[in-house]
Amino acid sequence: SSSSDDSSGGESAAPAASKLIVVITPSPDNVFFKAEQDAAAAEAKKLGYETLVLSHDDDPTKQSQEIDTAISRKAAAIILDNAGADSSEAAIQRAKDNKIPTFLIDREINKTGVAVAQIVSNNAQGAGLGGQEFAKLMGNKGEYAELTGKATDTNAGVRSQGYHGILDQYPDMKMVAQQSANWDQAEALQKTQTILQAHPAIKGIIAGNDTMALGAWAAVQAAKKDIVVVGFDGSPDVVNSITKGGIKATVLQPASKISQMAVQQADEYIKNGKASQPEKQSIDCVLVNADNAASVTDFAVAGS
Amino acid sequence: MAEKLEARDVSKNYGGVRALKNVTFTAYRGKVNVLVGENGAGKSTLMKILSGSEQPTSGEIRLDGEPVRLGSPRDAQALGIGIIHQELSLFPNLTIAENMFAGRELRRGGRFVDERAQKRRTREVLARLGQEHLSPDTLVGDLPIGQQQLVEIGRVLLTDVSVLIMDEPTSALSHHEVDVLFGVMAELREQDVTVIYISHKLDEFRRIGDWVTVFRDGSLVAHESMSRTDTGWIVRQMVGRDPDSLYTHNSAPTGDVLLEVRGLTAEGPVRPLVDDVSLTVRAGEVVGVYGLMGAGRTELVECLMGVRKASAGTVSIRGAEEPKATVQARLAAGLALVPEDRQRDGLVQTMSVRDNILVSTIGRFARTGILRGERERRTAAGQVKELAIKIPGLAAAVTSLSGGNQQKVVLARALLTEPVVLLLDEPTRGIDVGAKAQIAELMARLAAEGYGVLFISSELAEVRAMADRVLVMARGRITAEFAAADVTEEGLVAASASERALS
Amino acid sequence: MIDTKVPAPAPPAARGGRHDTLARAALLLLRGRTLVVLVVLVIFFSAISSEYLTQSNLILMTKHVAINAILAIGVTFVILTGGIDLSVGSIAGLSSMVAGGLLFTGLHVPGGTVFFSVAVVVVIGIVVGALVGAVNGLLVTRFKVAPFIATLGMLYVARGAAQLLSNGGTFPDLAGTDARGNTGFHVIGVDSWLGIPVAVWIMVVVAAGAIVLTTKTPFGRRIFAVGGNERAATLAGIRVNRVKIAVYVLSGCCAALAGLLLTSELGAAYPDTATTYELNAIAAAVLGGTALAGGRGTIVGTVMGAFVIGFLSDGLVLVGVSTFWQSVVKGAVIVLAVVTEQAQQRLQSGLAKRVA
Amino acid sequence: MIDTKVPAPAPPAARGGRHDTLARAALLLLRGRTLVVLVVLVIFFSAISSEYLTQSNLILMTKHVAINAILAIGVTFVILTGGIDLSVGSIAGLSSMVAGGLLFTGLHVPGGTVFFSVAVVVVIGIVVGALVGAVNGLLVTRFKVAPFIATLGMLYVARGAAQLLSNGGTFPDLAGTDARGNTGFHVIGVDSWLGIPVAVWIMVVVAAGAIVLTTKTPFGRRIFAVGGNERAATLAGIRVNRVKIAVYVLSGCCAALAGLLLTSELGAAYPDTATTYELNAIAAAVLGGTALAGGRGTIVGTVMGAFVIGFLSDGLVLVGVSTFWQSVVKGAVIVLAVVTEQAQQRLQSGLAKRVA
Ligand SMILES: Nc1ncnc2c1ncn2[C@@H]1O[C@H](COP(=O)(O)OP(=O)(O)OP(=O)(O)O)[C@@H](O)[C@H]1O
Ligand SMILES: Nc1ncnc2c1ncn2[C@@H]1O[C@H](COP(=O)(O)OP(=O)(O)OP(=O)(O)O)[C@@H](O)[C@H]1O
Ligand SMILES: [Mg+2]
Ligand SMILES: [Mg+2]
Repeated sequence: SSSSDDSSGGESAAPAASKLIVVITPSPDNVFFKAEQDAAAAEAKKLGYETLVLSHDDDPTKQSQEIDTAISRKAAAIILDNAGADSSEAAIQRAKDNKIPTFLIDREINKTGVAVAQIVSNNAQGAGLGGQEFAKLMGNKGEYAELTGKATDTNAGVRSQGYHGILDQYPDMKMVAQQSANWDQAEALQKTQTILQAHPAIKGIIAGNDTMALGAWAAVQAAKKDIVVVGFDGSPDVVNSITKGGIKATVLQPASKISQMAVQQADEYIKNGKASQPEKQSIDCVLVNADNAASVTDFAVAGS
Repeated sequence: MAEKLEARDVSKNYGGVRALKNVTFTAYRGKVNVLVGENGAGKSTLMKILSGSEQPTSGEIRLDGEPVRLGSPRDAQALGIGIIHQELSLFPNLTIAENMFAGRELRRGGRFVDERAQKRRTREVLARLGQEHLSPDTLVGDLPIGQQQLVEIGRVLLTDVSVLIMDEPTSALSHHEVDVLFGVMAELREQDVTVIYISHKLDEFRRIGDWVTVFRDGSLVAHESMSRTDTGWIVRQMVGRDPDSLYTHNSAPTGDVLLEVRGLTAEGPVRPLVDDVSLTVRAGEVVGVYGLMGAGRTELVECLMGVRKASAGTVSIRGAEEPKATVQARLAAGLALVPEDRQRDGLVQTMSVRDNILVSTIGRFARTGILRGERERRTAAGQVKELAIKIPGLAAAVTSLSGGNQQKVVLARALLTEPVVLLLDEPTRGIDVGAKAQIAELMARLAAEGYGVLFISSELAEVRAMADRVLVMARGRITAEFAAADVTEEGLVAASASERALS
Repeated sequence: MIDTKVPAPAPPAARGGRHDTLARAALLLLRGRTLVVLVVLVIFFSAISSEYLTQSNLILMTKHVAINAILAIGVTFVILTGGIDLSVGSIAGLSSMVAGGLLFTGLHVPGGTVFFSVAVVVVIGIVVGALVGAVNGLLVTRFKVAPFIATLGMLYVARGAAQLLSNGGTFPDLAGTDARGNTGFHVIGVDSWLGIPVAVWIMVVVAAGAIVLTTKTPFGRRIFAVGGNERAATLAGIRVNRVKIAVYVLSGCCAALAGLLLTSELGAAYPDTATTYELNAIAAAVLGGTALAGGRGTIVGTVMGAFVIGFLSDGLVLVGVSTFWQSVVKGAVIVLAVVTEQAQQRLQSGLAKRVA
Repeated sequence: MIDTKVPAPAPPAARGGRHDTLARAALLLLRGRTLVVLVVLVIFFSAISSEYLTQSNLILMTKHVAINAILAIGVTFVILTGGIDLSVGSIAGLSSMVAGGLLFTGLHVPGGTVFFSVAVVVVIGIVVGALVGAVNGLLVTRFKVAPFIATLGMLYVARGAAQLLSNGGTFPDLAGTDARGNTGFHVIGVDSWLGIPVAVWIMVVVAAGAIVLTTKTPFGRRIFAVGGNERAATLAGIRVNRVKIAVYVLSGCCAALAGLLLTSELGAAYPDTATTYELNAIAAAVLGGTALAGGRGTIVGTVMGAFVIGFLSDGLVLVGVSTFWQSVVKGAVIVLAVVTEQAQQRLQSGLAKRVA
């Protein structure tokens, strides 16, 4: 794309004095982000960098303050899983103004030319896969419910749209309830239980991420019902559940791979002063179901 | 004679309680109008109505002959009616100067508080009340209750009032301060200010009052020029019987030493609050502790009770030393304290009369851990009857009682702990003559039953009448000791101003 | 914060009257305070959705209420003494993670890994809650830290500890194995007895115990005395510090129990369990008439408050209200319920006057 | 909750003494209370990281402090009257969204869309905060709802309203255009003046105003009077309800201002702005010596408290402490700071005695 030019442009970045890479992600109490952090930190160490690993807890303000910290520590690069597509821009721009390149992972922002790279799993494509599998598992018909993520999170919207891009094509599939469970397991459990009260004929539940899928599955089990549950992320717990025949499918995002790519590209940028790849890089997601669950470890499908 | 402020046919109901029944009361211009009556007679209620903080259920108020509406304290203030409330209404977190001008600050440049002027005028008022040594910057919460009362008085003196209501302003004042206050009242009378004055201290108000009005049970029973009355008449109107046996004097033979205090000392910010105090109380003995405000008597009993830390000294009860000095240990050893400030230290305002009476001894009413309601009720009812506490019911909120009855509730609680020595800090403060007599009788009875009683009082007449032996305290030390027979007013006054400890 | 908003209860009727049976009945109804709000909610939602007033939904909603009710009962003890406990959500999270860790990975000791039976794990979980509560109590009494601050600090510390236990991870499977002798954790959160979820039974037992404790024991009286006037309580010979430590311990135990129920129901322990639940618990207590200044309140009221909040949240989900509106409506109902209660109390004391 | 923990300051020294210059100096130092904690923090972190005590980092940290300090100043007004305001985070979010919406999408009126200049938008944002504060105040005074509950309800309502304004979305670009005449929003949150961020200047102005208001004006005295003894304040003719409404309005204004600064700094408005910031604001006030029972506290103390919290958080981030440990350390420091203060105060009154 055109945008990679102005970020790599004339500024012949003097070999950065600092060997510090700052990794900022949402809270690692979600395994997905933990995997992301760990992979990035490991890769950076391998390439000879110091690391500072921070978490913004999905608060753009905290993220902005952490980017300030990266600036004041004169970081060589920032690897960022951002806290909001629109509310992160200013902070990333500030880093850029201070000659610190930012490499986005997992979530995009709505503007190009600010970050050096935006390496994201293709949520729309992944949600399409998830939707397709869900429809298949439901036999293309019946009532279902959707648990969406935190309404203020872009990925919640993208995934929901991806699901509906597929599911709305089936006239016999009817969404009878849609609730946000804010990515939270306990909230997903209680809301699913209530939804099942209101709509006892539900045959499937599709969730915006794996923690909510786990919560929904606990509710389904407690209700002793035969309901298809599909999640998104490919977290070990859900993969494990799939191998046991619990949750039926999830969509794996190659978290570790994305982190590694970002660090490698940062390394090249630091050394050469320009981006080696186009800014927008989209990594396809992989569907995980009973067929391939056994070969999934730590957010990667063996052999893919 | 000009009628200044009138209440016409005023009634006031609190829920089911009829605090005032069709009262018509008149205060005359430029006179000191004294109001007396038993606890709960409705005096404070009428004053609250006249100062706008309560609304009458029916009736009308007239000022200078014109009907007025007193919807709030602000309305009353705007009409020149000021009041000193019975229960102190100060701000413990503010300084004396800030308290004096709270709500009507002096301004500089229209917008800012003129602190300098406030402090200057505060000093003037304090001097007028004989408290020139007090700094206007002292936090009111750090003052003893007597000086707080003076601040409260000073606050009203600062306003331009034509009617000044004083609801028991002297209850915490020493003799000397009362004299100063009376001087101030005389000045006000000169300036044509109408004073309404409530007090339970018969000998005191007779000196200053022009008119006396007697309340009983929510009704006005008598209204007379002071010169045409005598103490006997007033007491007869109040309690409906003859006043001859007001104070029962103890006549029990004394027995073993029950309480022995040696060298008790408690440190204070400037000098020791309690300074090397030694004393004994024997079975069957009523010991009075007299002194001026700030003499450290409250601190003494607080140390005895274990509420305050003593830095030196021993306390023995029934011959056994009690070294732990916690409230529990002292209670168990046989001491019980009825505190001076019942609102702050005595009552649990959120609880009922019954629960307040039983709170110290609640553990006794449980069998296998569960309380037995019937026994609780019976015990509480027994105490209410024994001390003749006037209550609407055992489950009534304790805050709905009149001051004197609240005091009896705290006393009832202390008695239930079956003390050996009862410590009473100003037990008659704010209590009507009838109740005072009862408390005197009670102290005598307890002594006769073999208890020891140590009571604090600032009223000369009272110590003289009720104590077998009087200790005088000044500056934290015991400065004199008198047997009942030897007590003279001059002796007490001289000792309470003394610098020297009794050796 | 001083809260003197809750007016003193009107003095009980002293003398009986004649033609006021009606007033008397109305009075009884109004004494039920929060109950009225609850009834209005139920009527409202069942008018909108036929599923609301079904037996199975009532049971389910009651089960959801159970967690918050147990938390709120614990918090009520603390509030009655004039304190506050902001750390209950974090304590629930911590004990959840302790129990989850013991069930899933066991306890590493020199020479191997020990697994405890479910009963022991539950006891350990509750003891953890009690210990954290004891620390709160010590901070408040011995170190004289304001309860708000002490428990706010603990909110962060306990949550951080919960996260550190698993380094942020989830203990995904708490079913246990026969070989380890630690199966059966699902009993408390998932199973039913006589058609009623075990969690509801537990709530009933906790509430009954708390009612007896507050109204029928000397300890209960002392709680009220400490909350009503601490100085007077001290002078009356009550060991104020002990009472305070005890209420924080009770609150910690209740929080831990709630955390365990939640964990059992989920079948997994994650460190964010019960985040921000403290606000709902305090709201339930205050809705139920507990004064934040201390000294006034009832366990029955608190449980009613928890029912109002729970039945409202579930009702909004059931009828499909959007998340944003849920937030608005929940806030408005909490305030309205209290406003209504004020009006009721005024009406009530008016009636009491007539009856008296 | 009644908080009688903060001991009354020792009576002022009456007479001067001789050999106690040292004690006097120590006393002065201790009067600075929270300052000591702050100094310890700074020494500690600068020993670990050479970046900590650089001019640029200090400026940066102070800018981060500004937001919380402004929120905390507002909350301090409320706490001084004996109330509490849990809704400040939500108010910040709401005014952020209102301002964001006005800048990004404008106001739809019949016949088109109106855009306001940045100054007008900022004023509207603050007015929104004032209005929400007024509602809090009315609930507390006219409807006699306990402040904790009234503002807890508002926490939910205002947050829900903020989300509804954009249906959960973010207003992404607040730069404005020349054509619309609404450029320049970045000035308050991004720009600097004389090398100091504008946000810090704003904090200084707000703090100075608040100090004058609390210590030099009749209104300030009345705030303390109401918090010290509400009944006495009423009897003294103070219009207690007016004072209370005013402090909630002030708190709402401060919250709105903080929200606007945040939004300007981010260059985007999102409905979750400032979620849970209320806890930090209250913690700052209490760390700074404000008593939750009301009547005692200073603005300077509150600002110091905000510095402690901010310098601590930023320090932990700077030296790279893991998220989970950050939580633990933050909680522990909040509690420790208060415990230390207790110890200081005891020491202080001991010294005061010697000096006197
Ligand atoms: N707020 C209230 N609620 C209910 N009853 C009240 C209330 N205030 C006063 N009463 C009742 O009104 C009656 C009159 O009380 P009041 O305080 O006027 O007596 P008083 O003459 O001032 O007594 P004291 O000499 O003890 O001060 C008492 O029976 C008291 O119990
Ligand atoms: N006029 C005063 N000047 C200086 N200090 C005072 C004065 N009055 C009281 N104090 C302080 O208060 C202490 C004790 O006061 P307190 O009023 O409790 O004593 P008391 O003997 O119990 O008097 P009361 O008659 O009020 O019960 C004094 O030792 C002193 O420190
Ligand atoms: Mg009276
Ligand atoms: Mg005294």
